[in-house]
Amino acid sequence: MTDLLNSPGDQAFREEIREYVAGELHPDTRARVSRGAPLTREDFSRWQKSLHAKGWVAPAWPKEHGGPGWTARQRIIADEEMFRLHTPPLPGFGLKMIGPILIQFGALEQQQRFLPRILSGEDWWCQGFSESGAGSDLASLKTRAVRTDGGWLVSGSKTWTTYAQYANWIFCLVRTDPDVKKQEGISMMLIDMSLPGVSRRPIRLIDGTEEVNEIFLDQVYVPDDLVVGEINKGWTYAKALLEHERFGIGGIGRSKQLLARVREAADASGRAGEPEIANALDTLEIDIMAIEATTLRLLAAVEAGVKIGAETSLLKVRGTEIQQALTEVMLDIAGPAALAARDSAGVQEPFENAVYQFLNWRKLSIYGGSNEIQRSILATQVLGLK
Amino acid sequence: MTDLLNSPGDQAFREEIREYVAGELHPDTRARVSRGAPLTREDFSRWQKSLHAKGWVAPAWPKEHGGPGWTARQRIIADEEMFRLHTPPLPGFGLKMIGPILIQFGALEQQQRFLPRILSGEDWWCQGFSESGAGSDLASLKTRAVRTDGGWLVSGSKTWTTYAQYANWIFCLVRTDPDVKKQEGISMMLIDMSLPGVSRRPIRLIDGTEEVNEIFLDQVYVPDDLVVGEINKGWTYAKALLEHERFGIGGIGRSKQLLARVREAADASGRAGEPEIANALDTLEIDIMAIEATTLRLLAAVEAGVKIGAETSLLKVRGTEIQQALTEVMLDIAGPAALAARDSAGVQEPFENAVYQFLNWRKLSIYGGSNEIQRSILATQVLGLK
Amino acid sequence: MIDFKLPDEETLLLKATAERFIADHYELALRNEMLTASAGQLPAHWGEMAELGWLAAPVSEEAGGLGLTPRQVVPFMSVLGAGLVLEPIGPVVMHCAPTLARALPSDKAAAALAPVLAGESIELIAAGPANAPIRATREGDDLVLTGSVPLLIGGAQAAAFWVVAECEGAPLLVRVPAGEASVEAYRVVDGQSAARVSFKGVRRAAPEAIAGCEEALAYGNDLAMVGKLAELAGLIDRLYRETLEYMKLREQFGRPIGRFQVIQHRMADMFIKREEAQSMVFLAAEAMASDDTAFRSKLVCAAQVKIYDNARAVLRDAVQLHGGMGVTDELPVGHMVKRLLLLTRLDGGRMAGLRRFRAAA
Amino acid sequence: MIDFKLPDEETLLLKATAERFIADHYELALRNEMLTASAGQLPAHWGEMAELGWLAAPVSEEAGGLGLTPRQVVPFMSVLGAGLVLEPIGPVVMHCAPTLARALPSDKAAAALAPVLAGESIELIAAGPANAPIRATREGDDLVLTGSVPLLIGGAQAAAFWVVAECEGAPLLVRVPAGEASVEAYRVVDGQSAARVSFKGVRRAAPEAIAGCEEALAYGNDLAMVGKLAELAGLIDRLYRETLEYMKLREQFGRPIGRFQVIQHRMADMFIKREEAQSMVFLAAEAMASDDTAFRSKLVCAAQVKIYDNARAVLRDAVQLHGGMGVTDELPVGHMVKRLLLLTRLDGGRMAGLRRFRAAA
Repeated sequence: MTDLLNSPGDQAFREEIREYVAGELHPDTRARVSRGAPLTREDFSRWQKSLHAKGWVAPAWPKEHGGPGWTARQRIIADEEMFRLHTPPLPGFGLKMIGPILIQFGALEQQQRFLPRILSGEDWWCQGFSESGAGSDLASLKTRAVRTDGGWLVSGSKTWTTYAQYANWIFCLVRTDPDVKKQEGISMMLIDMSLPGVSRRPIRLIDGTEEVNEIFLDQVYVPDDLVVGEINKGWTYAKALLEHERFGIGGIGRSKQLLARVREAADASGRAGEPEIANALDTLEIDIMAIEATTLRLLAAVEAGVKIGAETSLLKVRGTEIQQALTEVMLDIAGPAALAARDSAGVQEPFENAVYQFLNWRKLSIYGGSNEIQRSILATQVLGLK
Repeated sequence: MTDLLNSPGDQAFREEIREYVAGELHPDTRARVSRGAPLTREDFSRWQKSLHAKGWVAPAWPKEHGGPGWTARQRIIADEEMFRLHTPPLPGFGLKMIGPILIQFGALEQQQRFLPRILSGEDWWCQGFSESGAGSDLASLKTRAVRTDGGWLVSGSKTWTTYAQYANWIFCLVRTDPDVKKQEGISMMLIDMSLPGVSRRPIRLIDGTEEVNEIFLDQVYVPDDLVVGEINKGWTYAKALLEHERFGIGGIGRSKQLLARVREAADASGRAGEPEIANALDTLEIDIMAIEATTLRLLAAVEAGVKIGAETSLLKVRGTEIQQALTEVMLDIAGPAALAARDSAGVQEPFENAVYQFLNWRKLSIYGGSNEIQRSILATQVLGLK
Repeated sequence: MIDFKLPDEETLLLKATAERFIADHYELALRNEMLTASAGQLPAHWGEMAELGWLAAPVSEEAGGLGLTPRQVVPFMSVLGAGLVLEPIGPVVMHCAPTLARALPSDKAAAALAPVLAGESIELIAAGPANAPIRATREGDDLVLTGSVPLLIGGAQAAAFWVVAECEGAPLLVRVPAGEASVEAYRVVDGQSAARVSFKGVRRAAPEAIAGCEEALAYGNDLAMVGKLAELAGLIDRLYRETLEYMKLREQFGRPIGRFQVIQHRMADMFIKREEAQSMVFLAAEAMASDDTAFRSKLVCAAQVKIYDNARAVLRDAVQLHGGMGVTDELPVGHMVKRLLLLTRLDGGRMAGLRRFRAAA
Repeated sequence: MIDFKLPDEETLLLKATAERFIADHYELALRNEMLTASAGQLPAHWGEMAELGWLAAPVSEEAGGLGLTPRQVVPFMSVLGAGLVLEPIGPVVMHCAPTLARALPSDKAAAALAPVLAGESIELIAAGPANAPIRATREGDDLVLTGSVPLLIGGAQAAAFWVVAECEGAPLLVRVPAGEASVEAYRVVDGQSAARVSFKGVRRAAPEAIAGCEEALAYGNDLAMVGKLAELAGLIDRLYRETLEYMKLREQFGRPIGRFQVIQHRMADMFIKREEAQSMVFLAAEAMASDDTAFRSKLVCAAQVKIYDNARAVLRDAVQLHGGMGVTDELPVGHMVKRLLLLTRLDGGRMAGLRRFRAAA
């Protein structure tokens, strides 16, 4: 689809990215990404190495911590090009979550110890926020840390922990004071997953993959130097996280790549000209433009010093609605051609992952603050309805 | 569209109706109804006379009070045929509201005094429930009745009073006890609109018509024999009203007539074959079938002794959604041809009332319990979510 | 004539046996076990289904069946669909058997159907896609069949196929033993066994072919659709009920989430969609009794469009309202969703239904 | 190049004068008074608009205008649209004047536009519907114009029409004084004055016609669309703000209705639609600066589709959430709704926009 950012400078920057990616991206990885197939750990780590070598692995980090020093506009372009070129989207638990938290709130020793290993991929982080009893009501979490000599003993369980099977570290929200208002007794801790007391149960998802897990913590010892910032301030840090890279939550690059893939499938199956298909795809292309234009407009306002807060929730809502709609149009195009089980003798290209992507991406409107939560945030924090 | 009720008996009944209507309906009235134009008082009263002469004016009334003794199935067919033949839908304030209330709860003298005049059209009733401060929260009404010798003095105001300009009687909900729970201090009274203290202000609607009014009551005297049923039981009677003719609230006959009109317009303008128009109209035809089938299914359950309660709210929700969607498709078909002001030199047939009907019918999802209220009723009373 | 009388005793009995069957055999863990079998293996409970008389349900008594009406079979099929059965009950009971019972004179039908209704031989209607029908050409006294069916539920388990073949502009129905076709077995997304079935110059004696079967094929296709819609209506109903239950149990922010107004309205909409689906599947079943084939087809297509639409919407909301649990394989909701996806996409979907609706005068 | 810088000082100044103008002249009661005038009467405040320099805003300086960019004019047009002005400001300022400024060499443009920009002569582009264009045929040295424009906003108030006529496969632009056309005045639903304008064999000297004006016409059409989208974005914004205000004030069941979760989410959606509309109108205005006409047209059409869709949705919810008050003529919401209806339906609507979007490579 049309590039909105197409000044000569933009074009040169795109060219630079294309050139590097062309020389680095492994063809197997490229093929899996382009077909919407599940990715392997190798796909991610190989690609992280390439990006790290070039200094591009953490687009939004400050330069002094290893970021590339790109402008917001460049970050948008880079995201778009990376998706367009079918590079694998690196999991954000280290690069977009705990990394930025440590940069903002971590102790100097924590930064020095962990940040380089996040950039290099040496450490793989996972996130221990959700609990099975809490869901959208994150602050009612029950995992408890009890004071012990020089540290804490943590017990409880976490769930929806994506890629925990690959991770060696987990950052957790735990309750350190049960006697105060629920948001005020929470701390953030860094836990080595090889410690005794840490165990894992994979959760089989609706699409047949096992990318998420339950994590059990049984009297796991966390020394004081692995607590992030101050005790009982964990909720503040978690909230700050939601604001980090908040302009990226529209997933514009991802949506554009998916749109391109659906258009290719429509062409390949000879159905691109059917009015219902054509209208749906054109409308979704325009929907993507609208959130891209909104992202750019909000960014311009921020750069001009206007304070933008929870408005970005709209990017999450619309972005995920668009992506889910695209996976559904893909199924409309496929018809029965998408119905064979993955990897079975019945699969038909280019629809071999269509059902599974449709199923897997139902999560987009659930995790990271469900779309219902996002609408409530907009209504109360932006519109002042309370 | 397809008649679902088409047994030989059904067909004979349809024929009987067609024959009578053909001989009675005034061509001017027919023309106005068929074009969606506003109707005059004369249109209504002339047609009421015809129906009354035949004994068909109150399909749902018991035979002993003047109803035709039709089955539920016949009432559905009659409604459908009447709409199809472009008869004017008679306002229901007498025939479908206060009439049935008096039959169920009124004193014998009230029945003898008022029912025949409702059937004949000699009395024109309007409804005094809504107040400008109350809206959907009907029970918080403020019009007060104060006890006086042999009756009550009523003061306050009512709004959204449809066709009050034609009416000589109004039935009102008024507060007779301000000191109890709000639903428990309300009574229903019958008020002669020619009395001193009753005055009226027309409200100009968005479509330019003045079919609704504000009614002001200033110390209006209501003798005890014009109170319906018991004092302070008005809320119960009003609620019973909502259950009367509840299977008619889907407005199936009305929707079918409108669909036919929109299809004719699509044909006339040569746009019936455009996929977007054709898909929208076929989908709406199926939507109408679905609420018709649901109406029949619920009716069959009632006849078999199953208790059906607030489920019928779904007919109101879907029926009004369909009717509003149809007025919008009409505008899509019309394009600029619908934009001239009513009765101006620019009007183009068959779209001369399209914008006004679209605007006027926005009310369908607001009045009689807004669709938001209906969904809450379903959720709490049928689904048990509370 | 359309009439919405409440279900009679036979209907309720049949439905009750289906409920018992599901309770006995289709607990989620047992079902997951069945999924590990190879796609070509015979269906686990076929014999029991035959014994229960199910395979004969909507076949006329003259042809050896029970002579139940479509209307009587709908609640039964709804239970099996919502119960996620893996046996090819729809393709055999709602499609193949009733089609043959109409296409053949009753004595011949009874003979042909006997092993099918007894559960000894799984036989299926095999028709190519609309844009690539199977062709029959005459060579001497033989017919030569060429073409394929990319996705046939139960195809890997069938003993014979009744091929719908186009010959000189008209359809023929030709029985081909499975051994003479090329059958590539695989599972579909909801775990059912299926196959790509190809006919590469299969030869049959011409007199064996059944001609003049258009009406029977049309009736069978409509009935098969009613069966599928019954399954979907059952799935919609169960998704609605399980989601409602979850909304009452699951607590967030200190109260059951079903107390939040947004959830209440979403559930009200799901209830409406469930009611509409129930109404439309009965309407379609009633229409099957009509002699007016255009009327029948119009109502079946209307039900198809409405139920497909409602199924998709209910799928989205059932998963969303279940939150994280909705995207796992650990609750029935995830499995129901996959079957629902399959059933709404085995044919041309809502658009194909809408076009046929338009065409039925 | 697309850039979303915040509005500059000129933009804000122009917008502020528009706000003052609306506050002074367009209080609802004053506006209702204006509606009682006959449709052919000259617009009430045209002279003042000219004095404020508005008529010259987006015309190049060489052609006698202020040379403001589309981007600078958008907020101004939004204020006038939301303010429900009855003067034909869009057709003159955003369509006719900038089209002429491009179609004519700048000295001629300056001469032709002088009376228009001074407010002395209301002149409009008059193009027939796509399927019934106005035709020009040559007769000797004359052109003979035949055809009509069924709905031309401001048509009853114009002193001259710049007719877009098809002649031998290419468009010509021909000025026709209003006296030579047949003008049937009427009001449209939102109260604006309009006319059916017909040309029944109108004769003009051939050399007067402007040929080679395709590019200017395309630019003018796109700019007129941007003007209309600016009005719509303004209307959406004001409907959103008034509805939000009402949700905070109006009480039901003992609390402001804005505290009900269902209302909150509906308002969140209205906010999203308003933000998208703001973004898209700026995107379209920015695209007007591009030399790549396909790019420009694609973005303008995208904005059209999105803003039309959002306008319709906002209309529905703004009325619904206002309840009974939403369907009266007593609050601004009812009047805004009618203007919004008009603006989204003057052309082929979303479908026409989508088709042009598709066609723009």
